[in-house]
Amino acid sequence: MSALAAAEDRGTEEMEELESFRLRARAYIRANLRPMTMEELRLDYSRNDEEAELAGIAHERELQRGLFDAGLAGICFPEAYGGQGLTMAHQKVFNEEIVGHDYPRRIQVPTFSPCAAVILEFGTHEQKLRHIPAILRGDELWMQFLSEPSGGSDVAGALTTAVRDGEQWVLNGSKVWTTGAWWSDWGLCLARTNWDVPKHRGLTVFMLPIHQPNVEVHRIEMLNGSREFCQEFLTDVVVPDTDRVGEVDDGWTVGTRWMFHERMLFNSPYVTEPVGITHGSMDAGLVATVAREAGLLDDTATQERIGEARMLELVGDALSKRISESIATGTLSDQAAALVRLFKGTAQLRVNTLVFEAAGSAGAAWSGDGPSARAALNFIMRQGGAIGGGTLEMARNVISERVLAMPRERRLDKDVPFRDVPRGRPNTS
Amino acid sequence: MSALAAAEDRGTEEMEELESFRLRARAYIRANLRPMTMEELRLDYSRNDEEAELAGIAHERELQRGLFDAGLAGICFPEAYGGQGLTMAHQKVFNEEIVGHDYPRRIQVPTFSPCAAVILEFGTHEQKLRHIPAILRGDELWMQFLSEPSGGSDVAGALTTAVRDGEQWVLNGSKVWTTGAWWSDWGLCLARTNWDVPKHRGLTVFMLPIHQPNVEVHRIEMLNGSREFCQEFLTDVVVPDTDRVGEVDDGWTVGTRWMFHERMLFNSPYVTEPVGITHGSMDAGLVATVAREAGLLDDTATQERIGEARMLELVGDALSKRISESIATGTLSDQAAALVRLFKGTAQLRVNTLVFEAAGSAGAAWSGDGPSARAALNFIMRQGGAIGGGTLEMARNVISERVLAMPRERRLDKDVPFRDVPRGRPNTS
Amino acid sequence: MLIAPSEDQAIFAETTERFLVEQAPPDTLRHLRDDQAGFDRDYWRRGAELGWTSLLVDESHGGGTISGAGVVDLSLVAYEFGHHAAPGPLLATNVVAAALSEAGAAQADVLAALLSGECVATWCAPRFGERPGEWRTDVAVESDGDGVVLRGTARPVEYAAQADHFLVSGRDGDGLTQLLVPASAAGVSVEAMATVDLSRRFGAVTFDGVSIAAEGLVGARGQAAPDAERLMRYALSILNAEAVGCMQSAFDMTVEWSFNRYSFGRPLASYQALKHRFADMMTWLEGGHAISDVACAAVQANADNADELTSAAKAFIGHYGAELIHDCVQLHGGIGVTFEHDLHLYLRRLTVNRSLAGTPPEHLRRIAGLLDVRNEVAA
Amino acid sequence: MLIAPSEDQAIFAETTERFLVEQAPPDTLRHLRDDQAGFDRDYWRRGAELGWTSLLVDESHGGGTISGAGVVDLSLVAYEFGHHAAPGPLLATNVVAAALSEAGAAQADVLAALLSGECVATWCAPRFGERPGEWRTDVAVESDGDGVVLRGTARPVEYAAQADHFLVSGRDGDGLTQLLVPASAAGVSVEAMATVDLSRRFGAVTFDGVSIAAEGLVGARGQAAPDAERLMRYALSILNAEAVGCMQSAFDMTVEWSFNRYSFGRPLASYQALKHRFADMMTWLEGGHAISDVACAAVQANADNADELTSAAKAFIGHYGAELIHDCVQLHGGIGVTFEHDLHLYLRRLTVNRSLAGTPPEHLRRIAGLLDVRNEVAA
Repeated sequence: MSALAAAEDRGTEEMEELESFRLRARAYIRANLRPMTMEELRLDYSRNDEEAELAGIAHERELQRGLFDAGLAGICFPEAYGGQGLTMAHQKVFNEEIVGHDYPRRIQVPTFSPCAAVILEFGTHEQKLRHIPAILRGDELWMQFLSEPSGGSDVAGALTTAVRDGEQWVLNGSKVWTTGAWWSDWGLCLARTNWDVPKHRGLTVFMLPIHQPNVEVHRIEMLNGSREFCQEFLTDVVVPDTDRVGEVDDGWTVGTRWMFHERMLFNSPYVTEPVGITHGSMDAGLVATVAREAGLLDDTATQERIGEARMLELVGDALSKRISESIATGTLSDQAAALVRLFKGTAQLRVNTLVFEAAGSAGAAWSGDGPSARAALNFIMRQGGAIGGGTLEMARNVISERVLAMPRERRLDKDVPFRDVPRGRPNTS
Repeated sequence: MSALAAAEDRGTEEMEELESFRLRARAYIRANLRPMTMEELRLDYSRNDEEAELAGIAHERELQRGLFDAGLAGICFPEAYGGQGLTMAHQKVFNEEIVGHDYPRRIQVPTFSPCAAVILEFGTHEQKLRHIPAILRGDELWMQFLSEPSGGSDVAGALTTAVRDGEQWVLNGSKVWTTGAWWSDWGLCLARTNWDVPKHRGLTVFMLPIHQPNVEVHRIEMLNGSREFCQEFLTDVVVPDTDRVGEVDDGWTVGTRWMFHERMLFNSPYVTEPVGITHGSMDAGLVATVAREAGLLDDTATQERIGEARMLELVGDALSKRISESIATGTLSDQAAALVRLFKGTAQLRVNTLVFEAAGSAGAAWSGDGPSARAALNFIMRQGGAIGGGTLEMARNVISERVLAMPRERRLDKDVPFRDVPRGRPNTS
Repeated sequence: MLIAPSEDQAIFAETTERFLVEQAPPDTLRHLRDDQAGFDRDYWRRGAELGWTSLLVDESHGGGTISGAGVVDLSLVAYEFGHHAAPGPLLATNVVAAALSEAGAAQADVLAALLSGECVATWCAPRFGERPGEWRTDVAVESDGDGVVLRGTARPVEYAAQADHFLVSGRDGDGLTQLLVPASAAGVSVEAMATVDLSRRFGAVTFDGVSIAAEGLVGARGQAAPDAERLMRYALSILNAEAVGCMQSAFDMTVEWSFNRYSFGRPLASYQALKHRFADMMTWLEGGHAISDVACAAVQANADNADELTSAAKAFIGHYGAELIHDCVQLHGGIGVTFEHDLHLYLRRLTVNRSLAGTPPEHLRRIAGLLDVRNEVAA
Repeated sequence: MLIAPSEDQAIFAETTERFLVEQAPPDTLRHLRDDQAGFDRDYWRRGAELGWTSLLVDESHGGGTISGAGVVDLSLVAYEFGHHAAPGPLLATNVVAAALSEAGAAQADVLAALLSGECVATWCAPRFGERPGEWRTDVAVESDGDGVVLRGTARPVEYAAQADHFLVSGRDGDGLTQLLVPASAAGVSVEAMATVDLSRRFGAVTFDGVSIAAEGLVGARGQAAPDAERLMRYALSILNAEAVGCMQSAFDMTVEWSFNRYSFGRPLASYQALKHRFADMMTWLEGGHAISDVACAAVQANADNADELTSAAKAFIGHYGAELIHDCVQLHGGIGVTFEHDLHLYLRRLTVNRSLAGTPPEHLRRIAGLLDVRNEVAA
């Protein structure tokens, strides 16, 4: 049931007016959530302070519980499952009022969307009753068990296998690129249940608790030292059939909507997102900071670098706004979001390079923990933002094929049983 | 017959020693060919001075005749056809001695190679007797009738059609991108003789005089004002079967070698090429010249632009040398020449852009005919060098598929009669 | 261009587009290369009737907008100008008309003639100085009795040889002074300059001791730096919107071409290497639209970040616009670099816009300068 | 690397490569992150036995080359160092050994210990000045009785905390003076600096009134600018060849990956958009090889254009090398940005080389400066 439908269900006459909702939200926020700047709100995973991260998570669970108790959690979720049954407009009001205050940042995505959104759309009544209120109370944090080491951009090519055994399923395989699986509670998992049909027709979605002996969570170290991502190894994980989401072998119907909710990201009606917050800010200002340290601020080449970084940031923001509006007004399909993805991903690369160039010789070696250190680490990690969240190559495919309607790439994984799809170089020895 | 084979035919005992050849060449050159700087030798087609160009051509014919009479023309062509029957080593000596002197620049390529080279390789004895001495005397200037308006990078997709009529053929169609067809004598023409077989199996090569009523030569104006290229319209052009080169429908056997000779370009044993001359020089020095005019020479950003242009030029030269040596020693196949093509084509684009950036506001409007004018015209014509002589896209295909052995692109023009190959968007109206 | 123009704006833009399609098709543009003026006076008068000249002029002075946001409305016309590489002194006339209107309908007769399209004026603009708010010009204004005298040369000046009046922003002591100088004034001479655009004309205007009476002043002496700032914003808004129009035309032509042109039995649009370049181009195109619109809106609102946004737009569109059209040329192959093709009409227009009123590198430095000023203010 | 090394050169390079494959495999390199020195002294002694330290030293001083062209031979070792991201003070030791040898075996005992690998030295190098031939340094040399006293800090200094001796190029009036300073001298202190390379170590070396007797001088006082020029050429030759080795490793790994990795039922190598990027990468790689070799040959020959070529090589390899390896990371996807993968070993090495001894932008300006000087000479 969509957020809109939920609201209509209830009938508009009983729905809380926007202005009264605004005042109620404002009062709660001012009384309970401490003021925080955008800078403070930005998550920095490169610190690797495990204790601080766990404390942060515990704190966010409390904040979420407070919102739940105050009738401000799950604004667009149905009342039947603990939500407020209000509209996207109410969520927008909340997004305006929350600006400049602490809020449960980490558990918006992927817990509320896509995970809760998918459960709301495809779960049984029992499943929803069990999980949605728990999610809205901050009791359950969810992760997407979607990408696989073998899969790259091809999420529907999942090799993690679920085999039916009476009223339960046994899962084996590996998932990767889950943020903070080590402190999360549940995973929404795409698995292959049929190898004898074409790729998209043999998938099924399951829910499973992460903290169990048969799930081993391994934290991955990235090039900048961050350990935000995890890989999970599933060995004979038993999942009751009642924890299946959607029909058997029909997981791609779920998956398609799952992908949709993922594309919506922070524009989702299920997600709280302070107005004006930027994700993965380009840090264009770092060019000047670093150049000042290097004593290069006066040269015109550095000034061009400072200006270029700021230009890319401004154009990125303008483009983001334009494409959101175009999608909202139906001028462009939601696939056009790939334009923003591509622009910002490319711009981020360039900004990281400009920062590094501005650092001069400090790029080779530096003292202390300041901007120069960030310049160098961001440079070697430069491609991270062009890979995570869908590669720029996939964005280019989407733009050319879905937005410009150019002929699709030839795929050798269509119309053949998945087990016959080539998955690696044939042995030539 | 290859140059080497020609030399061996003759027997090494009678062959002129390299040193005596050098002295003979030097004596003739100093006595007969006036000193010219590299700069003077560079051809500038943007002037569009028709009279001067015709005078230049007439002068080159005379120079070539002088060389012929002195026994210095066609160094690697067999003596039987008016050449000297010497070796590539002799040609290299000549290339060293000619440095700093006038020589017949325009008629090296495509007259001696690929045209004469192809005739030498595939022509009948009679054809060779008729044309090679005439070419070596400077009496016949040849052009390649190869590319077609519809063809782009796909030269084997020729639509120009030759239909047999007894002992002659009737040609209809259009060829394009011939340099100076308006002052040339003969065309080597690839035509389709069979539409009912796959693309490469229905082609035949012909020789035809350009100055005849049924060939209309149209000069094309380029964006920088140059009119060096022509398009030809062939209407019922009659060619006797005796002017066919190679077998009927076997034109691609000829074509493959033709392409090889084209790739060899100035490295061909049939071509005189002063050592150290640069073709389509990158004009890296123009960045500084233009910046000086614009008063921007002192800023570090401009200095980076000057340095970048010079760097690209130096790397281009080093790469060119490395790849030539690698091909010569067999470390790389001759297809690796595409690396130089791609590098220089890309570098040239970049240099033209750097020059234009250095020109500052003079890029919008300028006075006089100086470097700023060149900066602006080179900028709007920037892609010329990335298209002419084979697009950079084709170079990238060659490098990935032929040098790195990556899978070839799927082609829809294989194994089907050429008439059934899709040649344009189906009518959807 | 705007994603959601009002109905009036849409009609306005469409009317202009229809007029340009009819009056300035590609073949006409190619012929304008040999036309000394580059545009026809009657064509210009008819454009003025469509509303091309009134948008920055106050209603009380005979002007008027479509939506109340004149800069935005004008950007719609400019976009169509770029979209069709149209001839005519759109920038020159509008900037001068704005200056006269904002000075309280100074020289009301000239303003009226500009509005009707009877008369053409152009701006001898200053160049950006070292730091934001600073200006350079090679024309000096000195006192001369009750009036002033002008000395120096301005270049490049758009439609210099075609203009009936020059709005001069000249150095006057430490400040700038704005004056309106008739082209017929004694001591004024114009030397033509060359350009790559087929229809636009430029010249160097020399003021060899030109005497101008006090009535020729547009605003107070030495106080015109803020005017220059404002006029420059208008000029940049027009240049940017035009350039985005050029990008759109080139992109559309090339997408169409990629579907129609077959190579090795397949349309170009089926080659992934080219598809990915189209994807890049589309981000640049949409980025160009986005930043141009945002900047025009900021200029209209006289927002604090109007300079930063116009400079970002100018630098982005100048650089990526040229890259986009060049790549369109590349994808067309040989035909794309010939005079008989239409693609270069947009390349020429964009190339000139790119270098006018500050090149992309200059605007990048300006952005850095503006950030610097902001940090100093904050510190 | 050379297209056609001599047989001896080929054997020499191969011996080094075999040694590195065995002694410094990727897992060992990852562990070196936690090793304070970054390399093992015994490993280094064994490398010295293979000839790593003798190539720039005259035979009469105990050195020796493979081919007679020591710089070229050393570039073969450096290439293998980059190819395997190998640890050890290759640059530091060779540059100091060259300086001592060229000064007529000054400090013969130290030179002998460098040659045998018993001892490690490093160069406190000056930085490029405004114009070619000018140098900057923050270490000052002043007279002090018969000897001199040093004051100031040099940074970044490679293997500063591991070195037994520092070769210091210090400012001495209008010129430079070269000295050899024992790490144990009173007043010398080293502060460790951070870097992205896993095995290399850097530090800031402070000379707080360090007194050095006249015997510590390497060459005449105030006359060391040409020495600095020469040593810098050696340093750049090593950095460039190493970086090309990194490019080659990353490229080879990624080509291999593109054949093995399947997406949507096809190998990555079958996607044209990726194929075209491999083509671009291969031109950069071959361009890197070509310019590095040409520059090393010019340094060896002490050619007029040696500075221009080394700078072109440094700028090209620094910029395009980083672009190449970054694109290799991109083509690997997520696994390419993880510590457990090997690709970043080469990225780290190249990134540091890129920024040492002049960043690409600095070298571009140096090329412009050299052109300027040449034009002045010509004029």
